[in-house]
Amino acid sequence: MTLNAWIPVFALMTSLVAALVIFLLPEKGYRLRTTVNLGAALVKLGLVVVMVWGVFRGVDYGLSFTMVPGVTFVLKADALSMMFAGLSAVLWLLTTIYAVGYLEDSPNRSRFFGFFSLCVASTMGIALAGNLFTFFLFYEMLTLSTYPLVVHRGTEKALRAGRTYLIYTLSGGAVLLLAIAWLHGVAGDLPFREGGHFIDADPEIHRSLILIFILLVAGLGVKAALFPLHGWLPQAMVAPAPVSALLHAVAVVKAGAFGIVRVVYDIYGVEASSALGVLEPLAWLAAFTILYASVRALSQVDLKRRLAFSTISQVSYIILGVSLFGPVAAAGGLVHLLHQGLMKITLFFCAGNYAETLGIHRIDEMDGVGRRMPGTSLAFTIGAFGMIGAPPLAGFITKWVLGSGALAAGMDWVIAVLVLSSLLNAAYFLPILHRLWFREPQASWPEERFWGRLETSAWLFWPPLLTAVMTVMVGVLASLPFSPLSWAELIVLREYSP
Amino acid sequence: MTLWLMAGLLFTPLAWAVLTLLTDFAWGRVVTWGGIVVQVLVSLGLWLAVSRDGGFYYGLGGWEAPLGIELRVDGLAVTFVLLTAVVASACGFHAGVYIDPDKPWHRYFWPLFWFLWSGLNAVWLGGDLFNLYVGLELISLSAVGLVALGGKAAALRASLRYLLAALLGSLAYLLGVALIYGQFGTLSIAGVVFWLEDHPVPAGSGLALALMVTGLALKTALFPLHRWLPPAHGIAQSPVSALLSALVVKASFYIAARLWLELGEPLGNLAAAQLVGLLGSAAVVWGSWLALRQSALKQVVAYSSVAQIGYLFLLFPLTYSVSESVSQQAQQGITLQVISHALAKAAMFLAAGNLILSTGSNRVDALTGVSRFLPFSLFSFGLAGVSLMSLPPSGGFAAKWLLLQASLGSGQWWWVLVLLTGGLLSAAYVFRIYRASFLENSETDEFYHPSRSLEVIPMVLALMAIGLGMVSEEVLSVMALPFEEEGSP
Amino acid sequence: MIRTLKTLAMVAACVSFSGILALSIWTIAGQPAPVNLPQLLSENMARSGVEHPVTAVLLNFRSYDTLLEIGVLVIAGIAGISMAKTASLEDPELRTSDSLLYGLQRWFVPLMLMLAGYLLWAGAHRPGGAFQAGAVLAATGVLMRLGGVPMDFLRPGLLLRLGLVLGFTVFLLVAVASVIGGDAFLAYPPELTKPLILIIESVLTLSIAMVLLALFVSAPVNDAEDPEEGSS
Amino acid sequence: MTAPLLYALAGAILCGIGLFGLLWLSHLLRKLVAFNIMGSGVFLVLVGLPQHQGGQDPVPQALVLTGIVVAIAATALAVVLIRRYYHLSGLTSLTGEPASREGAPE
Repeated sequence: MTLNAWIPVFALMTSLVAALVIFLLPEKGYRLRTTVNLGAALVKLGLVVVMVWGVFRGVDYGLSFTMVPGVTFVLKADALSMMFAGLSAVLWLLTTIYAVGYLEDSPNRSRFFGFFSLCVASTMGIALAGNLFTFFLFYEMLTLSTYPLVVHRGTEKALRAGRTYLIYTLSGGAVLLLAIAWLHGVAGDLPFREGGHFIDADPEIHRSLILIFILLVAGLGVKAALFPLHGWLPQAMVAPAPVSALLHAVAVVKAGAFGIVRVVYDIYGVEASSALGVLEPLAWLAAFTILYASVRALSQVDLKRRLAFSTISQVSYIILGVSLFGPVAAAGGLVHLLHQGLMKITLFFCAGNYAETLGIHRIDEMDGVGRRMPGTSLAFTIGAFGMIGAPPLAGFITKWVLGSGALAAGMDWVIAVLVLSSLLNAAYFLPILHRLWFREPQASWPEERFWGRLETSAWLFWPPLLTAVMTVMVGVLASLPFSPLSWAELIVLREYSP
Repeated sequence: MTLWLMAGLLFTPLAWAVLTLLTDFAWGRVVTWGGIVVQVLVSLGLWLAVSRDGGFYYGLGGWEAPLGIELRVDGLAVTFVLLTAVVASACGFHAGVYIDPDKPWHRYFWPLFWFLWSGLNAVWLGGDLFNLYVGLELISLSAVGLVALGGKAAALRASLRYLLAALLGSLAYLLGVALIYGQFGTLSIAGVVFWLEDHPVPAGSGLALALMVTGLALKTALFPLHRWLPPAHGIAQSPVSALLSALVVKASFYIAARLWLELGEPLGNLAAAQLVGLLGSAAVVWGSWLALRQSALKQVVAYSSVAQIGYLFLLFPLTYSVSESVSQQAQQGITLQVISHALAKAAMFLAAGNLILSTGSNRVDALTGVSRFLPFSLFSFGLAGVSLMSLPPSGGFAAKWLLLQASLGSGQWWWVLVLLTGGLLSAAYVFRIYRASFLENSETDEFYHPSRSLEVIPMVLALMAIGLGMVSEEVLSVMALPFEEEGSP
Repeated sequence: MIRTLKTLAMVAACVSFSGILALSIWTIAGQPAPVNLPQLLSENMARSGVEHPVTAVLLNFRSYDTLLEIGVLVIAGIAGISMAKTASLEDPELRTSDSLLYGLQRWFVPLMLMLAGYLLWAGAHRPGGAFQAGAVLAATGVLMRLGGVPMDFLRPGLLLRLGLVLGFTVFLLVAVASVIGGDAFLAYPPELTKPLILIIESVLTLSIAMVLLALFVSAPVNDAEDPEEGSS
Repeated sequence: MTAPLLYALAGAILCGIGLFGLLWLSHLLRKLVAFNIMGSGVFLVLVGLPQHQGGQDPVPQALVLTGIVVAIAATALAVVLIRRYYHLSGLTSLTGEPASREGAPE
C-alpha cells in the first residue's frame, strides 16, 4: 500500500494514540499532557492540510479491507470529508487550548482529555468514512466517547442529562443500524460515491428505499437534533463549556447533519432522492425545526440553553440546504456546516468565559459585562451578529446562498422561513447584546476570579477571539479559492456532474 | 506433526490435573503456568495446521467410527480450542494471583481447573454422541466443584442447584442418545448424517433430537431454564465465574448447535425452530431486565450472561429451511457471538473481581466515584461492555450485523427487533455501572489498586473482544475450510 | 387446593412424558438399525486383546470414554475431599463399637478382598472388571471403617491424593506412550495389548476403590469458612 | 414383545417417575434418589432398545457401565455437598430460608 493510503489512517491515529497516552499519564502530568494534546492536534491539522491540497488536485487517499464477511471497512478522503475533517482539525486545536485553561485545577483531567481525544478521533473517522458501515462504526464510537464528557462533573443533574443523551443517541443508533443493514440487504455494500447509486434503481425496490431513507434520517436526525428528536441537546448543556462547544459546533450535531448529507448525496444521489420524493418532506421538517427551535430559544433564561436551541435551529439550515434540489442551495447548506461551527464555537467559548471568570450562567446576570470583559464580549457580539446573518459575516453568506438556491429551485416559501428565522435570531440575540454593552453593571459578579493583565486566563481569552476573526474572514473572503464557500461549490460541482 | 499436536492437546490438561493435585497451591501455580504455555502452543499449532491443511478425523486408539471414537478436528473446533486456550490461560494467570494461597482447600483449584479444560477440549472435538456426554459430565462436575470450593452455605446452595440442573440436562441428553443409538445403531454424528443423506427419515427420531436439545438448553441456561445460572456464576470466585460464563455454557450450546446443524433439517420442524428462537428472545429481554435490577455487581454480569446466551439460540430459526447464504451468515454470526461473548464476559468477570478487590464490596453502589481513581479495571469492564452492547467495532457488533443480515435475508424480521432491543437493554445495564462510577458525591478516598498483573489480564481480553470485529473475516475464514475427505466415515 | 392442582398438572406432564417416550421407543423398536455394530465388534475382537466384548469396548475400542470417566470419578473425589477442611478425615461419630460387626469383619474382609480379585480377573472373559472390583474393594473399606479399624492413610495428604490418581495416571501414561511410538492417542502396541489392559485394570481397581472410599469418609466438616467475595 | 423391549418400556416409565421426583420433591436427598431413578430408566432404555432386534450388543452394555460410574460420581459429589450444606445451614432443601426471590434487589 502506498503512503497515500495511510495518510487517512495517520490522521485518525493521531488523536487515538493521544487518547491512549493521556489515559496512561498520571493525573499530575499536566505539562506532558498538554504537550501531547497540542502536539497531536497540530500534527492532525498538518495531515488534514496535506489531504485538502491532495484532494483538490485529485489525489486518491483511500484504504479498505474486508471486515465482516460481505462488508468492507473503507477510509477515503473526498472533498466533502475534507470539509468536515478540516473543521474538526481546526476547532480541535482551539478547543484543546481552551479546555486546558478551562479545566485548570479541576479533578479528573486525565479522564477528560482522554475521552476528548477519543471523541475527536471518532469525528475524524466519521469524516473519512468511505461507506455507511464505516460511518456507523465511528458514529457509535462518538456516542460512547462523548458520554463521559457529558457526565464529567459527576453531579446528579449531569448524570441525568447523560442518561437522556444515551437513550436518544443509542436508540437513534439502533434505528440507523437497522436502516444500514436493510439497505445492505437490498443493495449490497455501497461506497460513498458522488451522484449516488440509485439514479436508475429498480422500481420494485422504491418502496423499501423510501422506508430506509426515513429510517436513516430518523437515526441520524437524533444527533442532528431534528425536531422532534432534539430533546437531549438542551439537557446536555450541563457539560463543561469546551464540551458543549465541541459537541455543538463540531462533533455530535454535525456528525448527524454530515450523515444526512452523505446519505442524500453519496448513497441515494440527489437526483434519485428527489425522484423518490423524499427531499421535500425533509425540507419541510428542517424548516419547521428552524422556526420551532428559534421560538423556544426566545424563552430560555439560561445562556447555554438559549445557545442550545439556537444550535438546533442552525443545524437544520444544513439539512434544509441539501434537501432543496439544486446546486446553489446545496452549496449554501454545505458551507453552513463550517460557518455554523465557527460561529457557534465562538459563542460557547464566550459563554464559558463568562461562567468561569464571573460565574455568570443566566442572561439576566449579564448586565454590563462588556465593560468588564470587552474582548470576550466583542467575540460574542461578532458570533451573535453572524448567527443573525448580518453582512459581511459568515451567517450572511449562508443565508444569502440558501435564499438564492431556494429561488433557483422554485421553492419560494423557504425565503419566508429564512427571513422569519433571522428575525427570531435577532429577537433572542439582540437583548443579550443590549445587556452586554448598554446596561449598567451590577455591584458585584456572582463569582469573580482574576488572572492578572488579561480579562481572563490567556488560554480562555484567545480562542474565542480567533474564531471570531475567522467568522469575519470566511464571510469577507468567501470568494477566494479554498474559502469554505468555494470548497462547498467544488463539492456541489462534483456532486451534480459526477 | 498433527498426531503429536493432537496427543499434546488431549494429554496436557489431564496430566497437569494429576500434577497439580500432588502439589499445594503455590507450587500448583508454577506448574500450571508451565502447562498453560504448553497448552497454548499446542492449540495454536493445531489451529495453524488446520488452517493450512484443512480438517481431519482422528480415530482414538487407532479405531475408526462407528466402532471406536473419532474426534472431528475441523476449523470451527480448532477455533474454539484456541479460544479456550486464550480464555482459560487468562483465567489461570489471574487466578494464580487472585486466589488466596493460604487457604488449604484452594490447592484443589488447579486440578479442577485442568479437568475443566480437558472436558472443554473433549467437547469441541467430540464426534461421538456418548463421548460428548462424558465430556459434558467432566465439565459439569469440575465446574460444580469449582463453585463449591471451600464455600459457605450460599455457595453450596448455588452449586447444588447447578449440579441438579446439570445432571437433569445430562440425563435428557443421554436419553436422546439412547434413542439415536436404538434407531441408527451408531453413536457417531457423522455416521447418522451419512446414513440420513440417502435414506428417508425414520419415524420417531424427532423426539431424540428434542430431548438432546432440551437437555443441552438446560445446561446452557436458556430461558426459562436459566434460574440456576445467576447464583452459581455470581457467587463463585471471579476467575471461576469467568470460566463458567465464558466457556462452560458454550460447551453445551456448541453440541446443541452441531446437532441442529447436522440433524435439524431432517429431524426438526419449523415450529420447534421458531419456539427455540422465541425462548432465546425472551432470554435476551428478561435477562437484560433482571441484570438492570441487580444490586450486586457480579449478579449484573451473571444475568447479562443469561441475556447474551439468548442470542445464541437465534441460530435455530435462522438456519432452518432458509437459503444456503442466510444459513451461512447466521452460523458465522453465532460463531462470532460465542467468541466475542467468551472474551468479553471473561474480561468483565475478571475486571469485576478486581473492582471488588479494590472497593471491598460486591455492591454496584460501592462503585460511587471510583472513576476518579482511574481504575484500569473499570476501563476494561467498559471495553468489554462495548462488545456486550454490540457496538462497533467489537466482535459483538460483527455478530449482530451478520445476524441482522440473516434475519432480513430470511424474511424473519421479528428477530431484528430482538437484536436491536437487546442491544439497547444491555446498554442500559452496562451504563448503570459506569454511571455509578462517575457519580461524584462519595466520601471514599480510599482505593486499593490491585497489582498490575491482575489488571492487565482483563484488559487484554477486552481489547481482543473489541478487535475481533476488525478481523472477523479472517477468523471466520478458518471455519469455512474444506474437510479432508480421507478418514471420514 | 392450588397445590393439588399443581401436583396433578405435574403428574400429567410426567405421565405424558413417559407415554411419548414409550411410544417413540415402540416405533423405533419396529425398525431395524442400519448399522450392525455387534457384528463389526465381533470381527475386531481378535485385535482387542481381551476375550470379553464389554471389556474390549471399555478398555480398547472406546477407551477414551473410560479415561474421561475415571477423570469424572477423580473430580468427584477431589471435590469431596476439598470439602473436608480438617487435617484428618476421621470422624469418630461414624465409628460404631458394635462387637458383632467387629467380629464379623475378620471373616468378611478377606472374603471380600478375594471377591474383588476374582471380579478383576473375570473381567477378561465374562462380566466383571475394574469397576465392579473397585466397588467391592471400596465396600470392604467402608465396612472396616464402620467397624472401627483406624485408617490413617485417609488423610487428605499426599498419599491419599496419589492413591486417587494412580489408576488415572497409569492409564494416561499408557495412552500417551503409544504416541511416542508414532501411533494415535490411546492405541496399544498389538503385542502388549493384553498385559497393558491388565495393568490398567488393576490400578484402576485400586483408584476406584480409593475414590469411593474417600467420598464416603470425607464427610466431616468444620466451621472454617471462606468469606464470600466482597461480602464484607 | 421381547424382554429387552420390556426393559426399555420400563425404562420409559422410570424416567417419568424420576422426572416427577426431581422436579416436584424439595428434599435434596429425595431429589438425588429421583435423579438415580431417572438415570436407571435412561440406562434401561439405552441397554434395552438396541438389543430388541439385534440380540446381544456389548456396546450399550459398556456404555451403561460408563454411565453408571459417572452417575455414581455425581451422586457421591452431591451427597457430600448436601451434607456440608446441611451442616452449615441446617436446611435440607433449596427453597427454605435464606431464600432470595429471583431478580429481587437484595
